[in-house]
Amino acid sequence: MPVRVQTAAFDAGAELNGFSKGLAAGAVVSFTGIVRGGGGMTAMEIEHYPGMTERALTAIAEEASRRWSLECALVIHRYGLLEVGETIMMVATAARHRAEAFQAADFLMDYLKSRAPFWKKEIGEAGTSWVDAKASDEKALARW
Amino acid sequence: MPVRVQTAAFDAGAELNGFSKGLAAGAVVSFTGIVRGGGGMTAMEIEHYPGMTERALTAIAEEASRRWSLECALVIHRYGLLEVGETIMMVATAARHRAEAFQAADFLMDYLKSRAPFWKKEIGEAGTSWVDAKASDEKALARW
Amino acid sequence: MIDILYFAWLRERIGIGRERLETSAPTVAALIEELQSRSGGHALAFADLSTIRAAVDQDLVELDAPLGNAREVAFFPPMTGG
Amino acid sequence: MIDILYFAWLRERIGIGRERLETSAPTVAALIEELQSRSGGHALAFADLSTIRAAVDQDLVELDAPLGNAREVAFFPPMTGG
Repeated sequence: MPVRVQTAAFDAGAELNGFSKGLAAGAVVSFTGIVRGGGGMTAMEIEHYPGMTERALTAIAEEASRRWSLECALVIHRYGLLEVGETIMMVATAARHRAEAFQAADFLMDYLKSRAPFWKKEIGEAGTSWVDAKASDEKALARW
Repeated sequence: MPVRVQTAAFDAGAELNGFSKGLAAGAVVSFTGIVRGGGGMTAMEIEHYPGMTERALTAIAEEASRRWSLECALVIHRYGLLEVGETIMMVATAARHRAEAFQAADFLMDYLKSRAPFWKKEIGEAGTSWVDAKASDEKALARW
Repeated sequence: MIDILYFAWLRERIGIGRERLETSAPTVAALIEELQSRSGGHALAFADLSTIRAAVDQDLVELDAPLGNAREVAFFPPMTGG
Repeated sequence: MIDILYFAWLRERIGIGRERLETSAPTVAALIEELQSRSGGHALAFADLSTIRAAVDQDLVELDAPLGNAREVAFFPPMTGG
Protein backbone atom coordinates (compact mmCIF):
# COMPACT_ATOMS: atom_id res chain seq x y z
CA MET A 1 0.00 0.00 0.00
CA PRO A 2 2.34 2.77 -1.16
CA VAL A 3 1.78 6.17 0.45
CA ARG A 4 3.72 9.23 -0.64
CA VAL A 5 3.73 12.75 0.81
CA GLN A 6 5.74 15.20 -1.25
CA THR A 7 6.09 18.78 -2.45
CA ALA A 8 7.12 17.80 -5.96
CA ALA A 9 4.58 17.73 -8.77
CA PHE A 10 3.69 14.27 -10.05
CA ASP A 11 2.26 12.95 -13.30
CA ALA A 12 -1.14 11.42 -12.45
CA GLY A 13 -1.33 9.58 -15.78
CA ALA A 14 2.11 8.04 -15.36
CA GLU A 15 1.20 7.06 -11.79
CA LEU A 16 -2.02 5.43 -12.99
CA ASN A 17 -0.14 3.46 -15.64
CA GLY A 18 2.56 2.40 -13.18
CA PHE A 19 -0.08 1.36 -10.67
CA SER A 20 -2.05 -0.67 -13.26
CA LYS A 21 0.95 -2.44 -14.75
CA GLY A 22 1.04 -6.17 -14.17
CA LEU A 23 -2.06 -6.19 -11.96
CA ALA A 24 -4.08 -9.39 -11.78
CA ALA A 25 -7.09 -7.25 -10.81
CA GLY A 26 -9.63 -6.30 -13.45
CA ALA A 27 -10.82 -3.00 -11.99
CA VAL A 28 -8.82 0.16 -11.25
CA VAL A 29 -10.38 3.34 -9.87
CA SER A 30 -8.49 6.59 -9.47
CA PHE A 31 -9.35 9.92 -7.93
CA THR A 32 -7.37 13.05 -8.74
CA GLY A 33 -7.78 16.34 -6.89
CA ILE A 34 -6.92 19.49 -8.79
CA VAL A 35 -6.55 23.06 -7.47
CA ARG A 36 -9.76 24.77 -8.57
CA GLY A 37 -9.66 28.39 -9.67
CA GLY A 38 -12.40 30.99 -9.39
CA GLY A 39 -13.35 33.59 -6.80
CA GLY A 40 -10.07 35.46 -7.31
CA MET A 41 -8.02 32.52 -6.06
CA THR A 42 -4.56 32.31 -7.57
CA ALA A 43 -2.85 29.55 -5.60
CA MET A 44 -3.15 27.21 -2.65
CA GLU A 45 -0.78 26.42 0.17
CA ILE A 46 -1.03 23.07 1.89
CA GLU A 47 0.43 22.56 5.35
CA HIS A 48 0.82 19.12 6.86
CA TYR A 49 2.15 17.39 9.97
CA PRO A 50 5.32 15.54 8.94
CA GLY A 51 5.46 12.09 10.47
CA MET A 52 1.82 11.91 11.42
CA THR A 53 0.72 12.42 7.82
CA GLU A 54 2.42 9.27 6.50
CA ARG A 55 1.21 7.38 9.55
CA ALA A 56 -2.41 8.49 9.10
CA LEU A 57 -2.44 7.79 5.36
CA THR A 58 -0.94 4.34 5.88
CA ALA A 59 -3.52 3.55 8.55
CA ILE A 60 -6.36 4.68 6.24
CA ALA A 61 -5.00 2.61 3.34
CA GLU A 62 -4.66 -0.42 5.61
CA GLU A 63 -8.22 0.02 6.86
CA ALA A 64 -9.44 0.11 3.24
CA SER A 65 -7.55 -3.13 2.55
CA ARG A 66 -9.20 -4.76 5.55
CA ARG A 67 -12.68 -3.77 4.43
CA TRP A 68 -12.36 -4.62 0.73
CA SER A 69 -10.40 -7.24 -1.22
CA LEU A 70 -7.93 -4.87 -2.76
CA GLU A 71 -5.00 -6.06 -4.75
CA CYS A 72 -3.31 -2.71 -4.29
CA ALA A 73 -3.92 0.89 -3.22
CA LEU A 74 -1.93 4.06 -3.79
CA VAL A 75 -2.08 7.45 -2.07
CA ILE A 76 -0.03 10.47 -3.16
CA HIS A 77 -0.57 13.86 -1.49
CA ARG A 78 1.39 17.04 -2.07
CA TYR A 79 2.02 19.91 0.32
CA GLY A 80 3.49 23.40 -0.10
CA LEU A 81 2.53 25.97 -2.70
CA LEU A 82 0.33 24.85 -5.63
CA GLU A 83 -0.93 26.91 -8.55
CA VAL A 84 -4.48 26.72 -9.91
CA GLY A 85 -4.74 23.67 -12.19
CA GLU A 86 -2.01 21.70 -10.42
CA THR A 87 -2.71 18.20 -9.17
CA ILE A 88 -2.95 18.16 -5.36
CA MET A 89 -3.29 14.44 -4.73
CA MET A 90 -4.47 11.13 -6.06
CA VAL A 91 -5.66 7.79 -4.79
CA ALA A 92 -5.91 4.60 -6.81
CA THR A 93 -7.40 1.23 -5.93
CA ALA A 94 -7.25 -2.10 -7.74
CA ALA A 95 -9.65 -4.97 -7.13
CA ARG A 96 -11.14 -7.95 -8.87
CA HIS A 97 -14.57 -6.36 -9.05
CA ARG A 98 -15.49 -2.78 -9.80
CA ALA A 99 -17.76 -2.27 -6.79
CA GLU A 100 -14.85 -2.91 -4.42
CA ALA A 101 -12.49 -0.63 -6.30
CA PHE A 102 -15.09 2.17 -6.34
CA GLN A 103 -16.05 1.83 -2.69
CA ALA A 104 -12.47 1.64 -1.46
CA ALA A 105 -11.45 4.76 -3.42
CA ASP A 106 -14.51 6.63 -2.15
CA PHE A 107 -13.69 5.54 1.42
CA LEU A 108 -10.03 6.54 1.09
CA MET A 109 -11.06 10.00 -0.08
CA ASP A 110 -13.56 10.52 2.73
CA TYR A 111 -11.03 9.56 5.40
CA LEU A 112 -8.17 11.39 3.81
CA LYS A 113 -10.29 14.59 3.63
CA SER A 114 -11.10 14.69 7.32
CA ARG A 115 -8.61 12.44 9.12
CA ALA A 116 -5.23 13.06 7.50
CA PRO A 117 -3.39 16.11 8.88
CA PHE A 118 -3.48 18.47 5.91
CA TRP A 119 -4.70 22.06 5.97
CA LYS A 120 -5.43 24.13 2.89
CA LYS A 121 -4.99 27.87 2.65
CA GLU A 122 -6.32 29.76 -0.34
CA ILE A 123 -4.16 32.53 -1.70
CA GLY A 124 -6.03 35.14 -3.70
CA GLU A 125 -5.91 38.71 -4.91
CA ALA A 126 -7.62 39.82 -1.70
CA GLY A 127 -5.31 37.95 0.70
CA THR A 128 -5.16 34.48 2.19
CA SER A 129 -7.66 32.38 4.09
CA TRP A 130 -7.69 28.92 5.62
CA VAL A 131 -10.22 26.60 4.02
CA ASP A 132 -12.97 25.65 6.48
CA ALA A 133 -13.76 21.99 6.99
CA LYS A 134 -17.18 21.18 5.54
CA ALA A 135 -19.94 19.59 7.57
CA SER A 136 -20.67 17.45 4.50
CA ASP A 137 -17.18 15.94 4.70
CA GLU A 138 -17.66 14.95 8.32
CA LYS A 139 -21.08 13.54 7.44
CA ALA A 140 -19.60 11.52 4.57
CA LEU A 141 -17.58 9.51 7.11
CA ALA A 142 -20.76 8.22 8.71
CA ARG A 143 -21.44 6.20 5.55
CA TRP A 144 -18.66 3.69 6.31
CA MET B 1 -19.01 14.08 -23.69
CA PRO B 2 -16.46 12.27 -25.85
CA VAL B 3 -17.23 8.60 -26.54
CA ARG B 4 -14.81 6.40 -28.47
CA VAL B 5 -15.21 2.80 -29.63
CA GLN B 6 -12.06 1.37 -31.12
CA THR B 7 -9.92 -1.74 -31.63
CA ALA B 8 -6.63 0.11 -31.06
CA ALA B 9 -4.94 0.00 -27.68
CA PHE B 10 -4.94 3.30 -25.78
CA ASP B 11 -2.79 4.76 -23.02
CA ALA B 12 -5.08 5.18 -19.97
CA GLY B 13 -2.58 7.49 -18.22
CA ALA B 14 -2.25 9.77 -21.25
CA GLU B 15 -6.05 9.81 -21.59
CA LEU B 16 -6.42 10.74 -17.91
CA ASN B 17 -3.93 13.57 -18.28
CA GLY B 18 -5.56 14.84 -21.48
CA PHE B 19 -8.97 14.70 -19.80
CA SER B 20 -7.78 16.57 -16.69
CA LYS B 21 -5.93 19.30 -18.55
CA GLY B 22 -7.41 22.76 -18.20
CA LEU B 23 -10.40 21.58 -16.19
CA ALA B 24 -12.06 24.05 -13.85
CA ALA B 25 -13.35 21.06 -11.86
CA GLY B 26 -11.54 19.98 -8.73
CA ALA B 27 -12.39 16.27 -8.78
CA VAL B 28 -11.59 13.68 -11.44
CA VAL B 29 -12.53 10.00 -11.11
CA SER B 30 -11.43 7.34 -13.55
CA PHE B 31 -12.24 3.67 -13.94
CA THR B 32 -10.06 1.37 -16.00
CA GLY B 33 -11.01 -2.19 -16.90
CA ILE B 34 -8.19 -4.64 -17.54
CA VAL B 35 -8.35 -8.17 -19.00
CA ARG B 36 -7.94 -10.41 -15.98
CA GLY B 37 -6.00 -13.65 -16.31
CA GLY B 38 -6.46 -16.85 -14.35
CA GLY B 39 -8.43 -20.04 -14.94
CA GLY B 40 -6.42 -20.89 -18.05
CA MET B 41 -7.63 -17.79 -19.86
CA THR B 42 -5.18 -16.41 -22.40
CA ALA B 43 -7.16 -13.72 -24.22
CA MET B 44 -10.54 -12.10 -24.63
CA GLU B 45 -12.53 -11.23 -27.71
CA ILE B 46 -15.05 -8.43 -27.55
CA GLU B 47 -17.85 -8.19 -30.09
CA HIS B 48 -20.01 -5.10 -30.41
CA TYR B 49 -22.84 -3.66 -32.48
CA PRO B 50 -21.36 -0.90 -34.64
CA GLY B 51 -23.60 2.13 -34.72
CA MET B 52 -25.69 1.19 -31.75
CA THR B 53 -22.64 1.08 -29.48
CA GLU B 54 -21.72 4.73 -29.97
CA ARG B 55 -25.38 5.68 -29.68
CA ALA B 56 -25.86 3.76 -26.42
CA LEU B 57 -22.65 5.10 -24.86
CA THR B 58 -23.52 8.67 -25.81
CA ALA B 59 -27.01 8.27 -24.31
CA ILE B 60 -25.53 6.88 -21.07
CA ALA B 61 -22.99 9.73 -20.84
CA GLU B 62 -25.74 12.29 -21.47
CA GLU B 63 -27.92 10.72 -18.79
CA ALA B 64 -24.99 10.97 -16.34
CA SER B 65 -24.61 14.65 -17.22
CA ARG B 66 -28.28 15.25 -16.56
CA ARG B 67 -28.12 13.59 -13.14
CA TRP B 68 -24.89 15.15 -11.88
CA SER B 69 -23.16 18.49 -12.45
CA LEU B 70 -20.33 17.15 -14.55
CA GLU B 71 -17.88 19.41 -16.25
CA CYS B 72 -16.89 16.57 -18.55
CA ALA B 73 -17.12 12.81 -19.04
CA LEU B 74 -15.13 10.42 -21.20
CA VAL B 75 -15.85 6.85 -22.32
CA ILE B 76 -13.42 4.70 -24.31
CA HIS B 77 -14.22 1.05 -25.05
CA ARG B 78 -12.24 -1.37 -27.18
CA TYR B 79 -13.46 -4.37 -29.17
CA GLY B 80 -11.69 -7.20 -30.96
CA LEU B 81 -8.97 -9.43 -29.56
CA LEU B 82 -7.32 -8.41 -26.25
CA GLU B 83 -4.53 -10.17 -24.38
CA VAL B 84 -4.51 -10.67 -20.61
CA GLY B 85 -3.30 -7.44 -18.98
CA GLU B 86 -4.53 -5.17 -21.77
CA THR B 87 -6.83 -2.25 -20.99
CA ILE B 88 -10.38 -2.94 -22.18
CA MET B 89 -12.00 0.36 -21.45
CA MET B 90 -12.05 3.45 -19.30
CA VAL B 91 -14.46 6.08 -18.10
CA ALA B 92 -13.54 9.42 -16.54
CA THR B 93 -15.69 12.08 -14.93
CA ALA B 94 -14.87 15.59 -13.78
CA ALA B 95 -16.95 17.58 -11.31
CA ARG B 96 -16.62 20.34 -8.79
CA HIS B 97 -17.17 17.96 -5.87
CA ARG B 98 -15.84 14.47 -5.40
CA ALA B 99 -19.20 12.85 -4.57
CA GLU B 100 -20.57 13.81 -7.97
CA ALA B 101 -17.50 12.59 -9.83
CA PHE B 102 -17.58 9.25 -7.95
CA GLN B 103 -21.31 8.68 -8.39
CA ALA B 104 -21.31 9.58 -12.07
CA ALA B 105 -18.39 7.23 -12.82
CA ASP B 106 -20.05 4.43 -10.85
CA PHE B 107 -23.31 5.03 -12.73
CA LEU B 108 -21.57 5.10 -16.12
CA MET B 109 -19.93 1.75 -15.35
CA ASP B 110 -23.16 0.10 -14.23
CA TYR B 111 -25.02 1.19 -17.35
CA LEU B 112 -22.16 0.48 -19.69
CA LYS B 113 -21.85 -3.07 -18.28
CA SER B 114 -25.46 -4.05 -18.94
CA ARG B 115 -26.87 -1.60 -21.47
CA ALA B 116 -24.13 -1.02 -24.05
CA PRO B 117 -23.99 -3.70 -26.79
CA PHE B 118 -20.70 -5.43 -26.02
CA TRP B 119 -20.22 -9.17 -25.57
CA LYS B 120 -17.12 -10.75 -24.10
CA LYS B 121 -15.77 -14.15 -25.09
CA GLU B 122 -13.00 -15.74 -23.09
CA ILE B 123 -10.33 -17.58 -25.02
CA GLY B 124 -8.46 -20.18 -23.03
CA GLU B 125 -6.37 -23.30 -23.31
CA ALA B 126 -9.55 -25.39 -23.18
CA GLY B 127 -11.47 -23.45 -25.84
CA THR B 128 -13.68 -20.38 -25.91
CA SER B 129 -16.78 -19.38 -23.99
CA TRP B 130 -19.07 -16.38 -23.93
CA VAL B 131 -19.06 -14.54 -20.61
CA ASP B 132 -22.43 -14.79 -18.87
CA ALA B 133 -24.10 -11.61 -17.70
CA LYS B 134 -24.12 -11.47 -13.91
CA ALA B 135 -27.28 -11.03 -11.87
CA SER B 136 -25.27 -8.65 -9.66
CA ASP B 137 -24.72 -6.33 -12.65
CA GLU B 138 -28.42 -6.16 -13.40
CA LYS B 139 -29.09 -5.56 -9.71
CA ALA B 140 -26.54 -2.75 -9.62
CA LEU B 141 -28.71 -0.76 -12.04
CA ALA B 142 -31.53 -0.66 -9.53
CA ARG B 143 -29.42 1.65 -7.35
CA TRP B 144 -29.87 4.60 -9.71
CA MET C 1 -37.73 -5.66 -46.16
CA ILE C 2 -36.11 -5.67 -42.79
CA ASP C 3 -32.50 -6.29 -41.71
CA ILE C 4 -32.08 -8.83 -38.92
CA LEU C 5 -28.76 -8.80 -37.04
CA TYR C 6 -27.42 -11.44 -34.67
CA PHE C 7 -24.60 -11.03 -32.16
CA ALA C 8 -22.44 -13.22 -29.91
CA TRP C 9 -23.74 -16.78 -29.44
CA LEU C 10 -26.94 -16.04 -31.35
CA ARG C 11 -24.79 -15.28 -34.39
CA GLU C 12 -22.75 -18.43 -33.81
CA ARG C 13 -25.79 -20.69 -33.42
CA ILE C 14 -27.57 -19.26 -36.46
CA GLY C 15 -24.35 -19.28 -38.47
CA ILE C 16 -24.79 -15.81 -39.97
CA GLY C 17 -24.57 -12.29 -38.55
CA ARG C 18 -27.22 -10.72 -40.75
CA GLU C 19 -30.14 -11.61 -42.97
CA ARG C 20 -32.78 -9.63 -44.80
CA LEU C 21 -36.40 -10.67 -44.99
CA GLU C 22 -39.98 -9.67 -45.62
CA THR C 23 -42.21 -9.84 -42.56
CA SER C 24 -45.60 -8.68 -41.44
CA ALA C 25 -44.96 -9.53 -37.79
CA PRO C 26 -46.51 -6.79 -35.64
CA THR C 27 -44.09 -7.21 -32.71
CA VAL C 28 -40.56 -8.31 -31.95
CA ALA C 29 -41.95 -11.45 -30.29
CA ALA C 30 -43.96 -12.31 -33.41
CA LEU C 31 -40.84 -11.82 -35.52
CA ILE C 32 -38.96 -14.21 -33.24
CA GLU C 33 -41.67 -16.84 -33.79
CA GLU C 34 -41.21 -16.52 -37.55
CA LEU C 35 -37.43 -16.72 -37.20
CA GLN C 36 -37.55 -19.86 -34.99
CA SER C 37 -38.90 -21.90 -37.93
CA ARG C 38 -36.23 -20.80 -40.43
CA SER C 39 -33.61 -23.40 -39.41
CA GLY C 40 -32.43 -25.65 -36.62
CA GLY C 41 -29.83 -23.03 -35.77
CA HIS C 42 -32.52 -20.35 -35.46
CA ALA C 43 -34.62 -22.63 -33.26
CA LEU C 44 -31.62 -23.31 -31.02
CA ALA C 45 -30.69 -19.63 -30.82
CA PHE C 46 -34.20 -18.61 -29.81
CA ALA C 47 -34.90 -21.63 -27.56
CA ASP C 48 -34.87 -19.65 -24.30
CA LEU C 49 -36.34 -16.17 -24.68
CA SER C 50 -35.25 -15.15 -21.19
CA THR C 51 -31.69 -14.92 -22.56
CA ILE C 52 -32.66 -12.84 -25.61
CA ARG C 53 -32.35 -9.08 -25.81
CA ALA C 54 -33.53 -7.05 -28.80
CA ALA C 55 -32.96 -3.64 -30.34
CA VAL C 56 -35.20 -2.00 -32.92
CA ASP C 57 -33.38 0.53 -35.08
CA GLN C 58 -30.57 0.48 -32.50
CA ASP C 59 -32.73 1.19 -29.45
CA LEU C 60 -33.11 -1.49 -26.78
CA VAL C 61 -36.71 -2.70 -26.54
CA GLU C 62 -38.77 -5.28 -24.68
CA LEU C 63 -39.76 -8.35 -26.70
CA ASP C 64 -43.39 -7.26 -26.82
CA ALA C 65 -42.46 -3.98 -28.53
CA PRO C 66 -44.18 -3.20 -31.84
CA LEU C 67 -42.06 -3.49 -34.98
CA GLY C 68 -43.67 -0.49 -36.69
CA ASN C 69 -41.62 0.57 -39.69
CA ALA C 70 -38.40 -0.84 -38.29
CA ARG C 71 -35.58 -1.13 -40.78
CA GLU C 72 -33.18 -3.01 -38.51
CA VAL C 73 -33.86 -5.45 -35.69
CA ALA C 74 -30.99 -6.96 -33.70
CA PHE C 75 -30.98 -9.96 -31.37
CA PHE C 76 -28.30 -10.73 -28.82
CA PRO C 77 -27.65 -12.15 -25.35
CA PRO C 78 -27.53 -9.91 -22.25
CA MET C 79 -24.65 -7.48 -22.66
CA THR C 80 -21.32 -7.95 -20.91
CA GLY C 81 -19.31 -4.80 -21.57
CA GLY C 82 -17.06 -2.85 -19.24
CA MET D 1 9.21 17.74 29.04
CA ILE D 2 6.66 17.58 26.28
CA ASP D 3 6.72 18.93 22.72
CA ILE D 4 3.66 20.96 21.74
CA LEU D 5 3.03 21.48 18.02
CA TYR D 6 0.63 23.93 16.36
CA PHE D 7 -0.62 23.85 12.80
CA ALA D 8 -2.53 26.09 10.37
CA TRP D 9 -4.31 29.05 12.03
CA LEU D 10 -3.42 27.84 15.53
CA ARG D 11 0.23 28.21 14.57
CA GLU D 12 -0.43 31.65 13.08
CA ARG D 13 -2.37 32.91 16.11
CA ILE D 14 0.17 31.61 18.59
CA GLY D 15 3.05 32.82 16.45
CA ILE D 16 5.17 29.68 16.79
CA GLY D 17 4.87 26.16 15.41
CA ARG D 18 6.41 24.36 18.35
CA GLU D 19 7.24 24.80 21.99
CA ARG D 20 8.57 22.58 24.74
CA LEU D 21 7.31 22.63 28.29
CA GLU D 22 6.98 20.84 31.60
CA THR D 23 3.42 19.86 32.50
CA SER D 24 1.61 17.68 34.95
CA ALA D 25 -1.73 18.00 33.13
CA PRO D 26 -3.50 14.64 33.23
CA THR D 27 -5.50 15.15 30.01
CA VAL D 28 -5.30 17.01 26.72
CA ALA D 29 -8.08 19.32 27.92
CA ALA D 30 -6.13 20.15 31.10
CA LEU D 31 -3.06 20.89 28.97
CA ILE D 32 -5.14 23.26 26.82
CA GLU D 33 -6.22 25.12 29.98
CA GLU D 34 -2.56 25.60 30.91
CA LEU D 35 -1.69 26.74 27.40
CA GLN D 36 -4.55 29.29 27.25
CA SER D 37 -2.87 31.38 29.94
CA ARG D 38 0.56 31.48 28.28
CA SER D 39 -0.17 34.45 25.98
CA GLY D 40 -2.93 36.42 24.25
CA GLY D 41 -2.17 34.44 21.09
CA HIS D 42 -2.63 31.16 22.93
CA ALA D 43 -5.89 32.39 24.44
CA LEU D 44 -7.15 33.42 20.99
CA ALA D 45 -6.07 30.15 19.37
CA PHE D 46 -7.85 28.08 22.01
CA ALA D 47 -10.90 30.36 22.35
CA ASP D 48 -13.35 27.91 20.73
CA LEU D 49 -12.58 24.31 21.58
CA SER D 50 -15.13 23.00 19.06
CA THR D 51 -12.67 23.98 16.33
CA ILE D 52 -9.67 22.29 17.98
CA ARG D 53 -8.43 18.83 17.07
CA ALA D 54 -5.56 17.12 18.90
CA ALA D 55 -3.08 14.32 18.35
CA VAL D 56 -1.04 12.62 21.06
CA ASP D 57 2.16 11.08 19.76
CA GLN D 58 0.72 11.42 16.25
CA ASP D 59 -2.56 9.65 16.92
CA LEU D 60 -5.81 11.61 16.74
CA VAL D 61 -7.51 11.75 20.15
CA GLU D 62 -10.55 13.33 21.77
CA LEU D 63 -9.83 16.34 23.99
CA ASP D 64 -10.63 14.37 27.15
CA ALA D 65 -7.94 11.80 26.33
CA PRO D 66 -5.26 11.18 29.02
CA LEU D 67 -1.79 12.57 28.35
CA GLY D 68 0.01 9.59 29.86
CA ASN D 69 3.69 9.65 28.95
CA ALA D 70 3.09 11.61 25.77
CA ARG D 71 6.20 13.05 24.20
CA GLU D 72 4.44 15.08 21.52
CA VAL D 73 1.02 16.73 21.52
CA ALA D 74 -0.25 18.56 18.44
CA PHE D 75 -3.14 21.00 18.10
CA PHE D 76 -4.78 21.99 14.83
CA PRO D 77 -8.10 22.91 13.18
CA PRO D 78 -10.30 20.29 11.50
CA MET D 79 -8.36 18.81 8.62
CA THR D 80 -8.98 19.82 5.02
CA GLY D 81 -6.91 17.47 2.89
CA GLY D 82 -7.76 15.80 -0.39
